[in-house]
Amino acid sequence: MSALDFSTKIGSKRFSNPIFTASGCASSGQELSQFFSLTEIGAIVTKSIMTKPRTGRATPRMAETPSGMLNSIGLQGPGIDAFLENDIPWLVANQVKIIVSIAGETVDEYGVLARRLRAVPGISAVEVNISCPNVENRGQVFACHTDTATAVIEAVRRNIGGELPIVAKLSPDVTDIVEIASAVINAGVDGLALINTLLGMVIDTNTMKPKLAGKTGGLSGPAIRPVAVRAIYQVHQAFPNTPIVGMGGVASGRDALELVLAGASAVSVGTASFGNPMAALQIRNELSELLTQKGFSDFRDAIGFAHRGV
Amino acid sequence: MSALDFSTKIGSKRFSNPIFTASGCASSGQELSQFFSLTEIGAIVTKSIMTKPRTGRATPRMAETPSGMLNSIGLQGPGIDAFLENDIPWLVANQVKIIVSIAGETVDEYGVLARRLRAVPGISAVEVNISCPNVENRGQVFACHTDTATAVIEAVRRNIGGELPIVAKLSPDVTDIVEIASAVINAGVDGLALINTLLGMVIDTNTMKPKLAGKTGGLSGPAIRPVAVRAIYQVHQAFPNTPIVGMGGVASGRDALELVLAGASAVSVGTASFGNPMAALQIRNELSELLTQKGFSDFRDAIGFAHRGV
Amino acid sequence: MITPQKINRNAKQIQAEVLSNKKVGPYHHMVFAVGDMAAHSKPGNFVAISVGGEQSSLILRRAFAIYRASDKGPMGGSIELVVAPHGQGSKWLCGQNVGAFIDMVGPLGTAFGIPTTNANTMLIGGGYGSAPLFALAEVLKNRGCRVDMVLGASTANKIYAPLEGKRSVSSLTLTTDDGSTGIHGQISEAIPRLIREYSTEVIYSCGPMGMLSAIAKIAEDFDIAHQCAVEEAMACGIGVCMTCVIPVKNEGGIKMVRTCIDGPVMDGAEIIWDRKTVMDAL
Amino acid sequence: MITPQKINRNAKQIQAEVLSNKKVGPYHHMVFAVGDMAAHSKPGNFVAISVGGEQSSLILRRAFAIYRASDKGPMGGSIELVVAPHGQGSKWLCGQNVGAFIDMVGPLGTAFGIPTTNANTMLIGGGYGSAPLFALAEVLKNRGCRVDMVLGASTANKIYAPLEGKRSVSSLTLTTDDGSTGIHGQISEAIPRLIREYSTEVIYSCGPMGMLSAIAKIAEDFDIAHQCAVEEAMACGIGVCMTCVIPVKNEGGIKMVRTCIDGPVMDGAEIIWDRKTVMDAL
Ligand SMILES: Cc1cc2nc3c(=O)[nH]c(=O)nc-3n(C[C@H](O)[C@H](O)[C@H](O)COP(=O)(O)OP(=O)(O)OC[C@H]3O[C@@H](n4cnc5c(N)ncnc54)[C@H](O)[C@@H]3O)c2cc1C
Ligand SMILES: Cc1cc2nc3c(=O)[nH]c(=O)nc-3n(C[C@H](O)[C@H](O)[C@H](O)COP(=O)(O)OP(=O)(O)OC[C@H]3O[C@@H](n4cnc5c(N)ncnc54)[C@H](O)[C@@H]3O)c2cc1C
Ligand SMILES: Cc1cc2nc3c(=O)[nH]c(=O)nc-3n(C[C@H](O)[C@H](O)[C@H](O)COP(=O)(O)O)c2cc1C
Ligand SMILES: Cc1cc2nc3c(=O)[nH]c(=O)nc-3n(C[C@H](O)[C@H](O)[C@H](O)COP(=O)(O)O)c2cc1C
Ligand code: FES
Ligand code: FES
Repeated sequence: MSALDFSTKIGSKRFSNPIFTASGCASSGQELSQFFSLTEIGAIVTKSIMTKPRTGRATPRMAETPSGMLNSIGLQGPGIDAFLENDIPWLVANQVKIIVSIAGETVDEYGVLARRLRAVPGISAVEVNISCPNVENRGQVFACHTDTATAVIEAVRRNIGGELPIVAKLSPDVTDIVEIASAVINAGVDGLALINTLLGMVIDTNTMKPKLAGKTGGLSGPAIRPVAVRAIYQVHQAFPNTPIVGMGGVASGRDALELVLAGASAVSVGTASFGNPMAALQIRNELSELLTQKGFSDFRDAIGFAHRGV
Repeated sequence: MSALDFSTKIGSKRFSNPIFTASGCASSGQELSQFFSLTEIGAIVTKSIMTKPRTGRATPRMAETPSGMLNSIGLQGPGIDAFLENDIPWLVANQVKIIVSIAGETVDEYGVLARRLRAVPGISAVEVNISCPNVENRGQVFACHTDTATAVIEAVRRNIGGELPIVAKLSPDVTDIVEIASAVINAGVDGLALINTLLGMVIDTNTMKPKLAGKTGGLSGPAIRPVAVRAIYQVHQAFPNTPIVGMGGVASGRDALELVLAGASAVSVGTASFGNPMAALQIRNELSELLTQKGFSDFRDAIGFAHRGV
Repeated sequence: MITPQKINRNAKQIQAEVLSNKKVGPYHHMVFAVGDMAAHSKPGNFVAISVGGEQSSLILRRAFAIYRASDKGPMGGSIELVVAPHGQGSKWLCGQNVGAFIDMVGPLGTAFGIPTTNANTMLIGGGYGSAPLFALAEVLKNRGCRVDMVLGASTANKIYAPLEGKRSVSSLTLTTDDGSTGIHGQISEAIPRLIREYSTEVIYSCGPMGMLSAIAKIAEDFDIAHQCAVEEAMACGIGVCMTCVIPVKNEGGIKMVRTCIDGPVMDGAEIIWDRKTVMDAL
Repeated sequence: MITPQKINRNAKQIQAEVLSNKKVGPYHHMVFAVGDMAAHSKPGNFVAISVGGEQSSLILRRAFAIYRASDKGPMGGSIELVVAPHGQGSKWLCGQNVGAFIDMVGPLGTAFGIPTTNANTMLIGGGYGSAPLFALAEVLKNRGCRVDMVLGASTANKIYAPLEGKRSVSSLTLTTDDGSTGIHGQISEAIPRLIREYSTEVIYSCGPMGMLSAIAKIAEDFDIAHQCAVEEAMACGIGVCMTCVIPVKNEGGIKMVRTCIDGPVMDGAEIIWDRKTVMDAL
C-alpha cells in the first residue's frame, strides 16, 4: 500500500480509506470489532437511528434469495438518547470514524435528530436515510419524490449547523434517480449514498404466504450490484463534483473497484459482512492492491474513471 | 396431471397451460423446438418486433452478473414484414400458440404494428412492450410515465380491432408500478406482463469501462425474482381481475408457483432457457406436479393465493 | 430481564477441515478440525458455516449447534455437528468429503447455564435438537446433577441418540409422533408425568419452536427453571443484522433480542411465545 | 452472403460423465462420455456446458470447441475438450473429477467446410484455438489435402500441440510472442511467408479475434479462402438470445448474425472486422 494515497473526502471530512460499513449491516460497530480493528476501515456507518426506541417488525425478518437477501427489520433500535449514551462513546473511545445514519417518520423527526447530533463530538458525517415511509403521507417513502426528499434535507440542514457533512441516502426504486439526486443536491447535501435496498418479496411456497412478517422487504447483496453501478454511474455523470458513497452487493475488492470506477468516492460494505465478518477489511486490502496494480498512486484518480474517454 | 385443470385465460383467449416463453428469450420459437415440442407449453411470446429491420447494438451485448445477466440487444429483428412472412407461418403450421410482442420508437409505430397484426390469423394475443425509449421525448421510456404508456395502448387499441387481447408489458424501473398499471388498464388492456428487465450496468475492471457496448443493459434472471414477485403482488392486489403474465428469474416449478401465488395467471420463462434449453417444459411439469401435490384441481384457484387470509 | 451482551468473545473465523462425515439415520454426523475453537466451545454454542462453495448463490451462513467439542486428539481440537440434509445449504454441507475445507465462524452465542448445586435436571431434545444435549449431560453429571433425557421426533429414525451419548444420563425416554418407538405422541405430552416422576428442578430444551413453547408452558405451570436453545433464521450469526430476534418481556412491554448473541440459549420464561401478543404489541 | 441457418439439428442436452481430466501445460485436457453426440460432432462444432453446480450463481453456459470426438471406445462415444482455467466457470470445470456428471448441450454451431478437391490448406491456431484444428487436419489429410499447421501463443507452454495431433500435418510451425519457442513474434507476422512457401489455397483459423482479423486481411491480400472459428460471448449457445452476434456484410450494409448458429465457423471475408465501420453503421 506504500505508494497509494488511499484517503478520500466527503464534504469537509477526510477518511483514511474509502471502505465503510453500510448502515444496518454493522449494528453499531462493536460486534465486528471482534474480527478486526474498526480503525482499519474508513468509517463505520451506524444503523439508522430514530428519536424513540423501536421494537421493529415481527419475524421472519429475512429471506435468502439468489445471490441476495430480503430484510424487513423495521428500523429496530434504541432511540437517539440511548444511542448517544451507549454506542457513540464506545466508538469515540476506540477512535473509530463515525457516520451516523438517521431515519424519521416525519420531516420534523429528521430535524429533531439533526439537532441532537450537532453538538456531539467525534462524528464525521450524518447519513440521512430518506428511504423511510412518511407517516404523514400514506406511508409514501420520502426518497421517492423530490418534494419530500427536499423537505427532509432542508430540515436536517437547518438543524445541524454548518459543520457536519450531510449525505442523503437514496432509494433505487424511482423512475429517475438523477432527478432525486438533483433535488437533494439543490437542498444542500454534501454527498449522496447510493443505493438503498430494492423493494422485493418472497413467497414461501410451503405456506403459500409472503415469507416475511412485513410481507415486502429490502433486497440487497450481489444480485443488486448492476443496479447500484448503474445508479452511481448515472448520478456521477450528472453531478461529477458530488461525492458518492456507493453500495450494493459489494463482496470483493473487484466489486468495490467497479463502484469506484462508476463514480463512488467511498464504498460501503453491507450484506457481505453477514456472509463474511472480515469482508470490509478484506475488501479494503483487495481494493488497495488492485489500484496499485493498475498504477494508481492516488485513490481519487480512480473515482469515476469509467466515464473518461469512453 | 390427470386431475389438474391446467388451462388459463388472458382476455378472451384460453391457453392449455400457463407456461409461456418470455419475449426475446426464445427468438421466434424454432430454435427451441429442437429440444421439445412447442405445443407442450402454453404459448410462445416472440421477440419484440418493430416496423423495420433492426441491426441492434454492437457487441458486447451481454454480461453475466451474480445469479443474473445484463443484455443490450437493441431490439435486433427482421421487421414486421419479414416476421409475418417467415416466422409466423412456421409457428402456425406447427400449431403453436403465439403471442406477438411489438415495440416502437414512437406512438405511431405501435399503431402501425397493431394494424399489421389485426388481420393475421393464428395469433392469440399481442404483447405491447412499452419499455422502449421514446425517440420523440429524449429517449424517455414509454413505460415510465402514465401519459406515454396510455398513449401507446390507445394507439394499439384503436388499430387492432376488437378481437385480440392486448397485454401491456411494464418496466419495474418506476416509482409506482401500480400507478402505471392503473393507467394502461384504464386505456383498455386485457392483461399485463410483469416485469421487464431492470436497468443495470457492469464495469469491466480490466478495461475500466462499461462492459456492454450500449453501456447500460437490462438485468434479468433469478437475481430479480424478488422484485418481480413484489410487482406482481402489488398489482394483483390493486387489480385482482386483470390477468398478469408474470416473469422475472423463474427457473423452476417452485419459482413459477411463487409468481402464481403472487397473482400471475401465466408465467413466462426467459433467461432460464439460456442456461437450460428444456427449462420451459421442465417448469411446466414441475408446476403441475406442485399444484397437484398441494391439492389444487384447478390452476386458476392458485392465482393470487398468497393474498387470501394473510 | 435478559441483559444484552456482546458477541461471544471467543468467536473466530477459520477454515476447518472435514475429518469425518458419516450418515446416521437421516442425519450426517460430521467432525471438523478447528484448533483452539474447540477449547472455547461450550454446550449450547453454535457455529456459522458458509455454504455452496465459491460460485455459490447462497450468500448467508448456516448455523449449526455444536454437538460436541474436544480440544485434544490426533488432529488437535475438533468439533462435531449433526446436520439434517434439509435444503440447499445443509445438503451441500452433507455432501462435503473428508479433506474439504469449510469456512466456519464460532463458537457463537450463549451456552447452557450450569446449576451451582446438584439439581435434578431434565434434558429435552426434538429431532437434531438433541445434538447439544449430550455434551451438556456430561457437564451436568460431572457437577453431580441427576440427568434425565427425553428425546422425541416424528418417527423413530429421526431421534438422534448415539450410544456413547447415553453414558451420562440417569434415564432416557423416547417419544415419537407415530409411535414407531418409545411413547406414542408429541414429546411435550409426556413431560408433565416425567417431571413428577423425576422431581425435575431444571429443564433444558432444544428443538423446534413449537416444542419449546409447549415446554415453556409446562415449566411455568410447575414453576421450574427452563433454559431453551431457540432457532430463529439468522443472516449473520454475529449480531450485526438484527434478523434473528425473538420477543422477550421488557418492563411490561416487549423487546426484540438477538438470538445469535443473547441466545440461542435463553430463559424460557422471558420469551413471549404467543404470536398474537407480539403482533398486538408491534 | 451467409444464409442464416437454424440450430445444429443434432444438438441434444445430456449429462456427460467426466472420463478423464489431465493438466497439459496451462490447459486441462478433458474427456467426456457423450454417447451419440460424438458421432454427430464435426470439427468446428462446440458444446455448451453448465458451470458451478446446483447452487451456482453462474447462470449461463460456457462454450468449448470440440477438440476431438470418437464414436467408439470402451465407454461409447466420447468427446475431448481443451480448457483454459481462466475465470470462475472454466476453473470450476477444470476442477471436476473423473466420475462427475456435467450438463452439456451439443454439438452446436457450424463446422469447417471441407474442400471438394485436394487443396493446399493452412491451419492456424492461437492458444487453445488449436484444439479443433487437429481433428480438422485428419479430415483434410484423408481427403488428400496438404495440411500445414501454424500454432502460436504468447509463450511456449501456451501452445497446445499434443504429439498425436501432429501425425496428420505436412508441416508444423510454431510462433511465440516472447520467442521462447519457434518463430519470435505474433503468429500473423509469419503467415505471408508461409503462404508463399506452401502455396496455400485455403486458410482455416481459430484463436483470439485480433489474430483472426489479421489473418482475414492477409487472406484478402492473397485472395485465398479463409474459414475462421470466431469466439463471441454467448449467453445461450442455441440461437435464442442474440448476444453472440458478429457483423457481416449485407447488401452494402451490415447485418448481425449469431455466431452460435451461423458460426462459430464463418467465412472470414464476410465478417466486418473493423469496429469503427460497425459503430458508424449502427
Ligand atoms: C442456532 C441454530 C442452530 C442450528 N442447529 C442445527 C443443527 O444442529 N443441525 C441442523 O441440521 N440444523 C441446524 N440449524 C438449522 C440450519 O441453520 C439451517 O437452517 C438448516 O440446515 C436449513 O438450511 P438449508 O440451507 O439446508 O435450507 P434452505 O431452505 O435452503 O435455507 C434456509 C434458509 O432459511 C433461513 N431460515 C429460515 N428459517 C430458519 C429457521 N427456522 N432456522 C434457521 N434458518 C432458517 C436460513 O438461514 C437460510 O437462509 C440451526 C439453526 C440455528 C439458528
Ligand atoms: C465458440 C466458443 C468456443 C470456445 N472454446 C473454448 C475452448 O476450447 N477452450 C476454452 O478454454 N475456452 C473456450 N471458449 C471460452 C469459454 O467459453 C469461456 O468464455 C472461458 O472459459 C471463460 O469463462 P469463465 O467462466 O472461466 O470466465 P468468466 O470471466 O468467469 O466468465 C466469462 C463470462 O463472460 C462471457 N464472455 C465474455 N467474453 C467472452 C468471450 N470473448 N468468449 C466467450 N465468453 C465470453 C462468458 O460467456 C461468461 O459469461 C470458447 C468460447 C466460444 C464462444
Ligand atoms: C439487514 C439490513 C439492514 C439494513 N438497515 C439499514 C438501515 O437501517 N438504514 C439504511 O439506510 N440502510 C439499511 N440497509 C441498507 C444497506 O445499508 C445498503 O444500502 C444495502 O443493503 C445495499 O448494500 P449491500 O448489498 O452491500 O447490503 C440495511 C440492509 C440490510 C441487509
Ligand atoms: C436477451 C434478452 C432479450 C430480451 N428481449 C426482450 C424483448 O425483445 N422484448 C421484451 O418485451 N422483453 C425482452 N426481454 C425481457 C424478458 O422478456 C423478461 O421480461 C425479462 O428477461 C425477465 O424475465 P427472466 O428473468 O425470466 O429473463 C429480454 C430479455 C433478455 C434476457
Ligand atoms: S443473525 Fe444477525 S444479528 Fe443475529
Ligand atoms: S448465444 Fe444466444 S443466440 Fe447465440
